[in-house]
Amino acid sequence: MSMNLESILQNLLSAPILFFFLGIIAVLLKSDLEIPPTIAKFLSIYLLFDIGIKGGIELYHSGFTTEIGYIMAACVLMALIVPIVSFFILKTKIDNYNAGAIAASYGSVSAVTFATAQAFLLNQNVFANGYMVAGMAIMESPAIVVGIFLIRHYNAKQSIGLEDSSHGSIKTILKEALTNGSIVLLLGSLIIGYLAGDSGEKELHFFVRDIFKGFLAFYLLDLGIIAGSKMGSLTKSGAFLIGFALIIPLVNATLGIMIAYFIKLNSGDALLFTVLCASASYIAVPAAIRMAVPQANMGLLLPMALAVTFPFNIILGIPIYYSVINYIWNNNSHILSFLY
Amino acid sequence: MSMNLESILQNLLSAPILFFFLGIIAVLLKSDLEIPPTIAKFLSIYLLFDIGIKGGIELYHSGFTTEIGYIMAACVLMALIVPIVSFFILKTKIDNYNAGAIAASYGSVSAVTFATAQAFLLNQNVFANGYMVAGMAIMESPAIVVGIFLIRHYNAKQSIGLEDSSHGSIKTILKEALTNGSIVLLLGSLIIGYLAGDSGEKELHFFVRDIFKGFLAFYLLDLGIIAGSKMGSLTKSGAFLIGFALIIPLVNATLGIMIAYFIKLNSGDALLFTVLCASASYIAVPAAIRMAVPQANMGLLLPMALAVTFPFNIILGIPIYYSVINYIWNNNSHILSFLY
Amino acid sequence: MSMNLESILQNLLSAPILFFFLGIIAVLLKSDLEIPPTIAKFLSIYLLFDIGIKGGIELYHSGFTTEIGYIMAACVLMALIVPIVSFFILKTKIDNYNAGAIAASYGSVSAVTFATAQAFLLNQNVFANGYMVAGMAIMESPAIVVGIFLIRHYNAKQSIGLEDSSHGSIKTILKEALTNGSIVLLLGSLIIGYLAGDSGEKELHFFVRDIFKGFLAFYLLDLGIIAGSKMGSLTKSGAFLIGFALIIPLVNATLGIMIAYFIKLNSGDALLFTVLCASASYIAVPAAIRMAVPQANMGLLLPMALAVTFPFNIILGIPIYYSVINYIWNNNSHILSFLY
Amino acid sequence: MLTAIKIEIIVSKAQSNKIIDLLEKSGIYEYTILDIYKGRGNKDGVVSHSVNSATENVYMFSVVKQELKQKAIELIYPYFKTSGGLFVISDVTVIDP
Amino acid sequence: MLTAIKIEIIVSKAQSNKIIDLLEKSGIYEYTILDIYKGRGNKDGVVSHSVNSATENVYMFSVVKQELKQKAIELIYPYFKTSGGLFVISDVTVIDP
Amino acid sequence: MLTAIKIEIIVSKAQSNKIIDLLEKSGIYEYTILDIYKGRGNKDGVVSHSVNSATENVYMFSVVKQELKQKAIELIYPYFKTSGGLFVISDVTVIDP
Ligand SMILES: Nc1ncnc2c1ncn2[C@@H]1O[C@H](COP(=O)(O)O)[C@@H](O)[C@H]1O
Ligand SMILES: Nc1ncnc2c1ncn2[C@@H]1O[C@H](COP(=O)(O)O)[C@@H](O)[C@H]1O
Ligand SMILES: Nc1ncnc2c1ncn2[C@@H]1O[C@H](COP(=O)(O)O)[C@@H](O)[C@H]1O
Ligand code: NA
Ligand code: NA
Ligand code: NA
Repeated sequence: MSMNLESILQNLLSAPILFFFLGIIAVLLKSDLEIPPTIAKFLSIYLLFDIGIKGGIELYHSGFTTEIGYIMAACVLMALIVPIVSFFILKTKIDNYNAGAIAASYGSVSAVTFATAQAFLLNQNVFANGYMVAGMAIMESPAIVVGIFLIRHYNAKQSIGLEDSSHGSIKTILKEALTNGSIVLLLGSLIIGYLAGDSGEKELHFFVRDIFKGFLAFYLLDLGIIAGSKMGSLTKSGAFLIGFALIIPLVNATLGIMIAYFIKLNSGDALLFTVLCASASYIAVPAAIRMAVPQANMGLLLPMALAVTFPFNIILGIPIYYSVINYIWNNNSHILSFLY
Repeated sequence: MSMNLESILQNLLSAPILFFFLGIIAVLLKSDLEIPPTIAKFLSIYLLFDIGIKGGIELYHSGFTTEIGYIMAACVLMALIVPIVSFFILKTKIDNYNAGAIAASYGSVSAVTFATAQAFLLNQNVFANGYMVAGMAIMESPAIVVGIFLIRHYNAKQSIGLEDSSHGSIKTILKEALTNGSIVLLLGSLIIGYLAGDSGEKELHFFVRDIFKGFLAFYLLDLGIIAGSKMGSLTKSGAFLIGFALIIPLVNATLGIMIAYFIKLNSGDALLFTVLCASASYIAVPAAIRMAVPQANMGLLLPMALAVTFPFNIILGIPIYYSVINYIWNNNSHILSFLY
Repeated sequence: MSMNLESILQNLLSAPILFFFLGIIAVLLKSDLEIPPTIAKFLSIYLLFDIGIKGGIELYHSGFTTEIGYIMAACVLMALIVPIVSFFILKTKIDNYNAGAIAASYGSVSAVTFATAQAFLLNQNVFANGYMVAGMAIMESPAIVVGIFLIRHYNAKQSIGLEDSSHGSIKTILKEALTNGSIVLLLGSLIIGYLAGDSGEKELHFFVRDIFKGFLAFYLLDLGIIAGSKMGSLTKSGAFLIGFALIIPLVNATLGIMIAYFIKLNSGDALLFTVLCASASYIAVPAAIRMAVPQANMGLLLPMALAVTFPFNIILGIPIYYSVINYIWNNNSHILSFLY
Repeated sequence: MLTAIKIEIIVSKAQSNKIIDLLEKSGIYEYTILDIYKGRGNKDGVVSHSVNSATENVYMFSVVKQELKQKAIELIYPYFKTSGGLFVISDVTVIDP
Repeated sequence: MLTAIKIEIIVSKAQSNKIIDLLEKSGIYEYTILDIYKGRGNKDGVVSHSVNSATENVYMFSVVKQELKQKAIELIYPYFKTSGGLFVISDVTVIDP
Repeated sequence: MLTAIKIEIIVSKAQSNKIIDLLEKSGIYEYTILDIYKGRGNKDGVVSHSVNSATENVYMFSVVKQELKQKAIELIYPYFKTSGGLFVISDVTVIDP
């Protein structure tokens, strides 16, 4: 696994990752460097547009294979398992509200982490299928519903008679989770990429391929600044939550790699799937949770997802996961043979 | 005219148009998808810049032909006829203020509709001349002045002795109409494209050509969201105004095609000219009218232009107009031979 | 020196410069044309990113030569001389606060002027080294510290016993000057470009090279509007300051050319160095001064830097400086032989 | 000239439509919403920054007739019992007739 | 410490320069303008959204000496008779000397 | 229902962190900051426009308990002696409990 170190280093030296570091350094220097919020929002819209269109065009070329069914099932499975497991781990130390909120965040996905993994594969010339993007869309919401459901269930148990002050019925929450702007844009772009096919490729490839890395670099610079400024408030989270934010990605990635191996994904798809499992949402899910469960403390959740798990995944996680996948896939993997 | 259906379908499946639909769908799903307003403004600035530069560069190559004089005259003509005719149709059912405001909007043009028609021609590999952009610039303002003049004229008739509370002298209004930001930018970019010529093409072609479709897609997504959210308030407008918003583009397009045939435009130029006639302004003109005629109700005008005429034109209008043009131009057009 | 006029004309007809004029014209026409502030900020961030990355990649290719040491020394030298000389000239007519503030601004640099000079060299197919970007980064801050130091020194002299109400210790000011967002971004991008090297070039060249001129044109349009709207308030500055704003760039450019010749820069590098000497900061330095020396009047400083020196440099300065450099460099320059 | 009440509210951007609904239920149809760049409240002591939609808030205000005040408070108050943010009123004089 | 008047105005962005002129005619040279994200008034019941410049409004305020109030009202009031928007005043205490 | 003080401050964006520090020193931890599009004060009579960071200002406000008012004024007032901008207070009623 000597490739491990080399690929970590190569990842570290890719321009977008370096801009993430620059963002953190700017905060440490107390610099006033700032990406205007509106631009940051544009970048996140661009990223979903980009991921969706590229996925749709690839789907147009590959067509629907039987593999897709397995992958989608795997995505749903992980979107349910991860928040449930997380919730029970978290509940041992923190209250139900925050346990559910954090569980929901880790059960969902981070689009930038996904895009960074795509950029990593691009640099390594490894192919991944377009339908992984559909998997990402599928994994975005279920965890929100699971998280809120768990909170209510355990609150009802504990405090019978006490009003539950979290907002909205499960149905409303489900509806809101599914019509979330980022899902609509991602799925919409995926379908549009598929429908537009070759002509879409011709029309948009400069926009979605050639300038992609530049916008990704900008976005990571912005996230570096945000992550850096959240690091200070990590102290509030305490050792348990910081540890959780560091270890749970590894646990979820391991699960992800096993499932990917079991359903025989190629190594590119396997990395993307693993990254979906290992990443945590720091925009869509917290926003939804904040509305439905005002008792959840964003001061705990956001620094974990943004200042620990996200940097870990893009800096070390991606090359490590890929090295492991590569090793197993190339060695006919006696390691995971028990899966059959 | 079997090409008709096919070209409609092809237009429907182009990525930018599909993003327009996505915007509408997002509103129907009550999704919170939103393009930040500042980004939307940037997109509209980019579009004018893009249209202007490309037009100027083409003008640099084609030089000034005698055709240009005819086209400019035709543009001025239509910019006067359309608002006058519209005003008298509208006046039968609604008050002068709103009749004048709506007439002004339909007498002017929509830059995105124009850009969508350009993208359509690009996909069909049909050439259009750069000076059509000058036509667009010319058609932007006169209708504002005509509309306000008609309002004042008929108000004075009706209510002699009563103060006319609309703001500003015709001279001020004319001045403001001509120095409107979008005209200055469009004409400026056109002239710059012309002056910069080949070196401008070299310097800017990635910016104005290669990434154009991506920004157009974004802009149409935004307009889809706006159109979708205005659809609800269409009820206020009533059947008459909705009917007007659907039928008047066809009427104006028919006039436009006849004139284009008469002055012997090539089919690409004919489409662009037709689209200028058939489209309605939903930014520059309403903004000017709102200042000069505060009595006009934006709640009537904007949904008509944005939620009826604009979608109609970009989805069905453009391919229909082009099929008709194509049919007539290719059949030596005995149909329009009476024009000679 | 017939090349002089031709190259001025060619510069005038380059699209970005023409957009600067369009901005001024828009203001003269009292048009409401406006680039949204957030977009303007994005453009200034993009520009630093772009300059930094390109410089870093070139540095990666050229490696560190002995020349670099000389250049950096020359940059530091000019960043100290220019504000000191300027201060004493200014002090003859205006108060210390404003003399120091203006001196600081002229001792520092303008990134857009630098980028415009790069675009000029690109159009002329003249090579310049990446490390000139490092020179720009180095010249940004020292003048701030020099300016503030001079203000305090001369205020203390004049008004012993009177409290000095300028804010912050020299140490704080130095710290703030060095961690200024634009320096962090510029230096950071330079280092990232260097570290990412060839792969960075591959990843980012569409973003930093192909669309560069488009964004530059937009930015100059914005600066044209700002410069235009500041021209009105030039009257407040009076003939002395306007004269200063016109003549000091020539003085500094002359000094710059002499030093460039002395340390044997190639003609491209010589132009960039000269432009660094001749340009004045209108964002970073005024922002820093406004915090540290609230007594300084932005109503004097900004119009000078933005509405006189900046237009002068990009329109006439760059081609003139380059013609002179070209003439001297090609004629083995008996003119400057006294330097040896 | 008319003495009126200015209601000022800070909520998450995502919730602003719910507050608009509640205002309408109280008979208030006029409002203005501004983007907040950055803020801090006492709920989680978190710095809400418009850069992350998850913590983005808006500042809304409505100038309303005094009669409408009571109803609005009754309907909107419960919302703020759990949700942080800000809800204040003050007196203003309307010049617009 | 000085009791002063805060004038608050909402107009279309395009009209803001006219209001600035009127303020200056009343002797008021200080003002602050903020962008409005979205709003609704009673004129056409239209939701004005900053996404379309045609309906974009701004929120202006000026803190002025009490003596300047009357003149400002006289000059600016007529504007609002036909044009929608908002025009209110209230009392504030200026700490800045 | 609680009578409270609204502190409104305009400073350069770059200085806003210093003001936050001063507020915290006065025991005030809640605040809201909005971007200013454009403004003009009496310092240099300059039109500050958000387009140039050098002149960009922000509008901050804090709703605070009356007890905190005096301390805040004492700490923040000196800042405004040299620096232009705006510093006003007024009365509001807090509905949020
Ligand atoms: N007392 C206050 N004064 C000014 N703004 C406040 C105050 N309390 C809350 N806010 C604003 O409301 C937002 C949400 O508050 P919270 O829900 O407590 O985090 C904060 O980010 C501030 O912008
Ligand atoms: N009573 C009010 N309270 C708050 N904002 C208002 C009020 N009336 C009008 N506005 C604002 O003024 C804008 C224009 O109002 P109108 O001209 O009536 O459409 C609206 O979009 C609101 O932002
Ligand atoms: N009396 C006032 N009313 C409203 N805004 C003010 C006032 N005085 C100052 N400002 C704001 O504070 C900013 C800075 O003022 P100054 O430092 O005097 O240039 C101005 O650009 C305005 O936005
Ligand atoms: Na996950
Ligand atoms: Na028309
Ligand atoms: Na300089």
